[in-house]
Amino acid sequence: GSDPAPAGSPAPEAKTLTVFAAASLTESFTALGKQFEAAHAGVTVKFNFAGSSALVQQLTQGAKADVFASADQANMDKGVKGGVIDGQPVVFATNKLTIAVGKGNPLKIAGFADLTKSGLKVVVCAPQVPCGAAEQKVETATKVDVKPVSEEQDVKAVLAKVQSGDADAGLVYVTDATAAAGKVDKVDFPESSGAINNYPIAAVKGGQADLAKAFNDYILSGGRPELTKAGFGAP
Amino acid sequence: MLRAEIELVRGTFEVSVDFEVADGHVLALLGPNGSGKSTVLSCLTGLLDPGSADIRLNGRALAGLPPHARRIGLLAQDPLLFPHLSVMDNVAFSPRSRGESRDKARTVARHWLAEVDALALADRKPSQLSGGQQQRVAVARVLASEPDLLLLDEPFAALDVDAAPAIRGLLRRVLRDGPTTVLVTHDPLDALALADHVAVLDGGRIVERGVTREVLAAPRTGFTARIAGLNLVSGTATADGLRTESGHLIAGMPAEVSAGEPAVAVFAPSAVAVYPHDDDHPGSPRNTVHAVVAALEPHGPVIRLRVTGEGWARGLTADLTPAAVADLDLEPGSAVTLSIKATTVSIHPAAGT
Amino acid sequence: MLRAEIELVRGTFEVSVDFEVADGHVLALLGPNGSGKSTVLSCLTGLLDPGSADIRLNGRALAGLPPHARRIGLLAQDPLLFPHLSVMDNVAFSPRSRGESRDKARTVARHWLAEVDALALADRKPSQLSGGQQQRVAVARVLASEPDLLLLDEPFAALDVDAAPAIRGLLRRVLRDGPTTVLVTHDPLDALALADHVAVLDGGRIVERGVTREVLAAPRTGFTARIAGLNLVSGTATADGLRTESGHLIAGMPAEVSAGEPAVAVFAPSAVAVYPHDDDHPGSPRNTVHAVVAALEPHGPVIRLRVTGEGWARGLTADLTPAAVADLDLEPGSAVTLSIKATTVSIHPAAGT
Amino acid sequence: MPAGVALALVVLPVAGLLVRSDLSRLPSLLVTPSSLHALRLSLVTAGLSTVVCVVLGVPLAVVLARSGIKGIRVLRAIVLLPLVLPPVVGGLALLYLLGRKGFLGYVLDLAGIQVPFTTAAVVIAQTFVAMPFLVVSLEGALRNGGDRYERVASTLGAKPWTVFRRVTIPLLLPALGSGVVLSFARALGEFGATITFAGSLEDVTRTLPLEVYQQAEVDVDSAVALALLLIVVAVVVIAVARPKALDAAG
Amino acid sequence: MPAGVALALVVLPVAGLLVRSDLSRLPSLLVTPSSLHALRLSLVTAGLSTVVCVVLGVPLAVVLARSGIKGIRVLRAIVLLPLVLPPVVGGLALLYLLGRKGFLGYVLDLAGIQVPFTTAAVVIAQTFVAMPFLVVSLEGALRNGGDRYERVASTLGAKPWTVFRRVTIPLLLPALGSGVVLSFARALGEFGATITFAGSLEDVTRTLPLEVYQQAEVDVDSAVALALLLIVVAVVVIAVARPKALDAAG
Ligand SMILES: Nc1ncnc2c1ncn2[C@@H]1O[C@H](COP(=O)(O)OP(=O)(O)OP(=O)(O)O)[C@@H](O)[C@H]1O
Ligand SMILES: Nc1ncnc2c1ncn2[C@@H]1O[C@H](COP(=O)(O)OP(=O)(O)OP(=O)(O)O)[C@@H](O)[C@H]1O
Ligand SMILES: [Mg+2]
Ligand SMILES: [Mg+2]
Repeated sequence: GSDPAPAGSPAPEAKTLTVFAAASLTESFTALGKQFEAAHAGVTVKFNFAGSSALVQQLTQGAKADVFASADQANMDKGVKGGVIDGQPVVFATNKLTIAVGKGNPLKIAGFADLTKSGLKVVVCAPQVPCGAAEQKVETATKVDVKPVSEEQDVKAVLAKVQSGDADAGLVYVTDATAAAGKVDKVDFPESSGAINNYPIAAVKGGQADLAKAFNDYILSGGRPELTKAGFGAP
Repeated sequence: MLRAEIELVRGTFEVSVDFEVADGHVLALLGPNGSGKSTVLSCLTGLLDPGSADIRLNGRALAGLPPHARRIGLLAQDPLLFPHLSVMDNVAFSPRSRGESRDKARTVARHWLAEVDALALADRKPSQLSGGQQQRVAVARVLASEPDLLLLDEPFAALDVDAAPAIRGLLRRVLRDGPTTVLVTHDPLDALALADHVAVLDGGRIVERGVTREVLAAPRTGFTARIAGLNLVSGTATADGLRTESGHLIAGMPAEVSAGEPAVAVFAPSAVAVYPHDDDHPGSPRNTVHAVVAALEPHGPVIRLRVTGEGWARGLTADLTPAAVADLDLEPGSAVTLSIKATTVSIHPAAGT
Repeated sequence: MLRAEIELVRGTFEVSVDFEVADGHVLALLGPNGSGKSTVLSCLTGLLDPGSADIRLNGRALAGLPPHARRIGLLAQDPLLFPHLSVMDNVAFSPRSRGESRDKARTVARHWLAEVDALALADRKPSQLSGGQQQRVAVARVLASEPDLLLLDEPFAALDVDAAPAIRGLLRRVLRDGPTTVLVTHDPLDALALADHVAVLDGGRIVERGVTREVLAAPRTGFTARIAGLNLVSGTATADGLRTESGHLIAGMPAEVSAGEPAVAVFAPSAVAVYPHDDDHPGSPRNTVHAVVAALEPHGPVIRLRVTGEGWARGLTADLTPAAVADLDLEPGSAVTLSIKATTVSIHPAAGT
Repeated sequence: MPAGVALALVVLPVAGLLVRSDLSRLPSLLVTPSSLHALRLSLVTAGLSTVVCVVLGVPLAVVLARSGIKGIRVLRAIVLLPLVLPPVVGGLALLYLLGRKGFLGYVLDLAGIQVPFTTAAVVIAQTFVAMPFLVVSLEGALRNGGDRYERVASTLGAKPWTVFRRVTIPLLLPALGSGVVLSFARALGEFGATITFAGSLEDVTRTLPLEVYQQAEVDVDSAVALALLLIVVAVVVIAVARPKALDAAG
Repeated sequence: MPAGVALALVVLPVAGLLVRSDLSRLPSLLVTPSSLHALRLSLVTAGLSTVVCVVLGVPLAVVLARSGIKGIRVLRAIVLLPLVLPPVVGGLALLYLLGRKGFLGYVLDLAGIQVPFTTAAVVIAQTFVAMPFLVVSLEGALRNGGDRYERVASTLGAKPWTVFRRVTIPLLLPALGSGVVLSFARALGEFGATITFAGSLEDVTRTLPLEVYQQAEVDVDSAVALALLLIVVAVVVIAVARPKALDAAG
């Protein structure tokens, strides 16, 4: 990849780059931030991880930031509409659903259609949150009517219930199942490609545009291995 | 000088009083349980908000002022020592509140604690004191507040035979050139010892008032006579005594009363001698009457006999020494003859009230 | 019958008493403020846990039992009526706790409220009562609990002249065939009226005990004499009186004492007559002595004079009627002559303590 | 003065919320079936868990305040744990205990009882987080009041249970009022433990706060409006319930 | 018995948590710079906001309990609002008020002061949610205790401020102890309002609960372990701080 900051240039003044990033990016972005710092002497990267909607809310209320990475297009659009985004957001990663099941897949769930088995306790995300919306999309497409015992607020809650054994299966993102590998198993299903979730990134208005661009470029180019490790797909 | 006019309704109870106390003088407020004594004191301090009141202390109008600005000290029926402060700090509280230094306040506190003989208790918490000790500390605390007006609500109730006279003596010394004072008491003789004037409350109203000795010697209502512990028989005045409603004649000393007027015969229980019923009485006493002992109550160092009987004997009281009671073998139901010397009976005009 | 042996340390204060009260009898516990009277009662009820105690009531060992299982009623110095219950429900509390029906409990409560003349207050909350009214309700409440052992801690302190004798009469009636009782009082004459036996506490120990009349008539320590309000002059017994330490002779009635023994002369303040200093005394009284009035204290219906003077006059007390005080124009500093008839002076052997 | 600042700190943000939110949309939000369901469920569960809090918490507070046992301090600290536990972790703890694989849940599962994902789970989660509020406020009041009246009652022959019922509790009413308000409010606003332990299913476990969070994902303004509904409900309940408790104590 | 059930309700889940969590990882988690930062920040901010709660809340409680004003009921209900407000909504309310576009924030912004996303914002958010706890527990105690001693003090010439300082406060200590514990615990565990109003920036606004949340994104178990750290901290603070307050009141 191309490194915009010319190596070997005299040590620039100390700068802090503030990145508002979706909570699901915590692990990969923390690592990428370290790499970015290493490549750019004098730059410190600070993250504010929270739900994408909360981050947009903070930005529209005047929070100071340089970069915003959202876990879905809808919240990024809100940011654009709210006039806090500088330039055009770019999708840097994608995510798709998978079925999280107990270790060893004791109930032998093989695909999405198995989720309608009677007596099976399935948890999904609420339709209002991206993973829930994606699950609805899959349901519509496959005409499989899943009757969940709970519609969770976020993926972590779904995962927690599968992990504790109280749910037999849960619909989560690949990245989440990857992070919890060793505690849950995942059952990928082909229909998930019909509901791909995009992660857009953009610079924030009023932030340090140069530094933000440098970071965004770094994510788009040098960020791939780290993102792939976390389970993200390429845009 | 204190001038107070107070009107107040408290539930079904109404208070309506006005009185004055001259500078440096002591007014005793007497009256039965529930007559409104504590209520009047609360109004003076500002702890109760009377419906309408005009209270002036040395010319200052107090009615609107908050309690702390009135410079009125109250020793209430319940000592209410601050439970979180030591005895010393309780007494030093008021000097400290006035802005004295810690040392000065403690000096003042030590002085008053010594006066009430409680200096040895200075480091205790109130919960470690006996009832009487608490009361003594409360006295010291209120005196240390150096009020312009001192209100004392039964200060002697919990004190023992040594402490009560000591505190009484202390108060007399303090009050001699001290603050104007209102003293609530159930004991007419506290009033006699400490107060120049008395006001007798009943049902929220002052039913009698005047110079202490005059009021106690010449009560004008049955109620006041009972408060003062005196016997009182009503009837019509004659030249040398009183004709009772039952037609009997009581010999006595008429005082400012003319024959034919409605009047009362007043005599002290201590003036009533008691003999076994079967004795005859050749002696000097003019008035003798048969009666039956109804009750014997200790009353200070004497036993007070209450009797029932025909005519004016009903309800009379007689004070006897315990020894006399023992000698005569008196108990409820004993038949007795009472004898009262005429010189001890005074005849007063009946009060209008 | 109550048998109690109690040992307890409370801070720096130590209690160590043992006593018994025969079935249905009344023991009066006298003693100055802070002598441990309330502490002893608390131990009996089980509210205080004594270091070591053996308490038996009618044979039942109480020491380990919780308060509610002891069937001991306590009327404490502070009425402590339940603030959330009406007067009626306060008095009905104990019958209800024993399992009586609501109606039955109310009937009992009404009975006792009527006895203390507080039936009219039945619907009030305690905060709407005066101090004396609260005390009366507290009396009704403890009597309604029908205890096997009744403990009364100064039940008359807050009562007015009408209420106090009424409650005293009530108690006497109740106690006649009622529960075994321990009565704490500051008034030796309460003891005389209500108790068969007295025990005098001082500093946590019983310093004197016995049949009420005997103890009060013949106190064996200066302290007890003061409690009983009697004058006490110590010296050596002679055939017909006592030679004081200052060499004076006091005529009196020797009682169980032989000449030459250390002894005390005991006489009541009421036996001391007071004359203006310049009068001579041709009358019958054997003992006269010059003195100066130190203090005047009301004491029940009389004024108690304390005098200073030479020799045995120092510290004597005399009870006078207010009228006599007024007549003689006595005030602190007045020079007087005291006269005491020999028949009123008894000579006792000095107590060993 | 500080009282005024304190008041401002509470009032101003709420006022800001009111100003910013579109009150005209409140009625339309209110009548959606999902908010009505959530509202009903919230009131029922918060009410139930408050009752459970009182039934279990009052005796616990009395034990903590009155018993002279040595270990009482440790006990008290333990009781306060749910206060500091992040609610989500509290929910996890409940899941680990009562979930199918939890050590109590396993036994219950054998008996055919499954707690998670039921309305009962909501009540348990709310009780877990709300009870310490009740206990702590009562314990403070019990210590403040002392036990003088209880001692008098015992000398009048009242057995401990009678003393508790007829003296301790009535005298505790003002504090019980505060405690009930606190725990009801906490239960009503409970989110983290509920969603973790009970999940979020309309009409079964999705209480008003869960609905608010759900809405917030789509549209913050309507979530705020819903939160205002929550506030209104709480204020009404408090205004109706609380003065009675206070008045009773005179 | 109910006291035992109540205790079990609290103790068992926490015990379950302990059993399930990997305690051996606690030390390694503890020493990561981010948890240490979060721990320090949490202690500082929770401490500060508790102080602010006391300074502002005690006078407010006294006003609520003692003043005879007519509107006092409404006032009390208002003070309780943050109790029922879902914390995230509370955070939003603060953002609407003190954010750059908020009506107070705008003024502050002109003066060069920006509150959101600073440590001060954390303290404000915590104070906002924690103060009602202090106020309510104090008010109950104040009502329980009555004002007899305060009245005596005023007749002894003590001005209202002296009465407050030397009588009201000392007598209130046991209840103040509970109140402080409650509000400190609430502040320490505060998450929703903080993340909304103050964001989650390491060493500036990322308190321990936010760190727990962050960790949960990576690994639930380590998040639980961190939460246990939070518990330990709280218990230590409570055990150290509380008995002193109690003892002082004798
Ligand atoms: N809050 C109240 N509501 C209604 N009545 C009350 C209230 N407080 C007191 N009272 C009544 O007012 C009357 C006067 O009470 P107060 O305390 O002044 O009497 P007191 O003369 O001091 O009596 P005591 O000698 O017993 O102390 C009493 O009859 C009492 O019952
Ligand atoms: N908690 C305590 N700690 C230390 N000393 C105490 C404690 N409580 C009481 N005392 C002391 O014990 C002694 C006995 O107190 P008690 O209340 O029994 O006296 P009392 O005889 O009833 O006096 P009174 O006539 O004044 O009511 C007193 O000297 C008191 O100061
Ligand atoms: Mg009174
Ligand atoms: Mg006593």
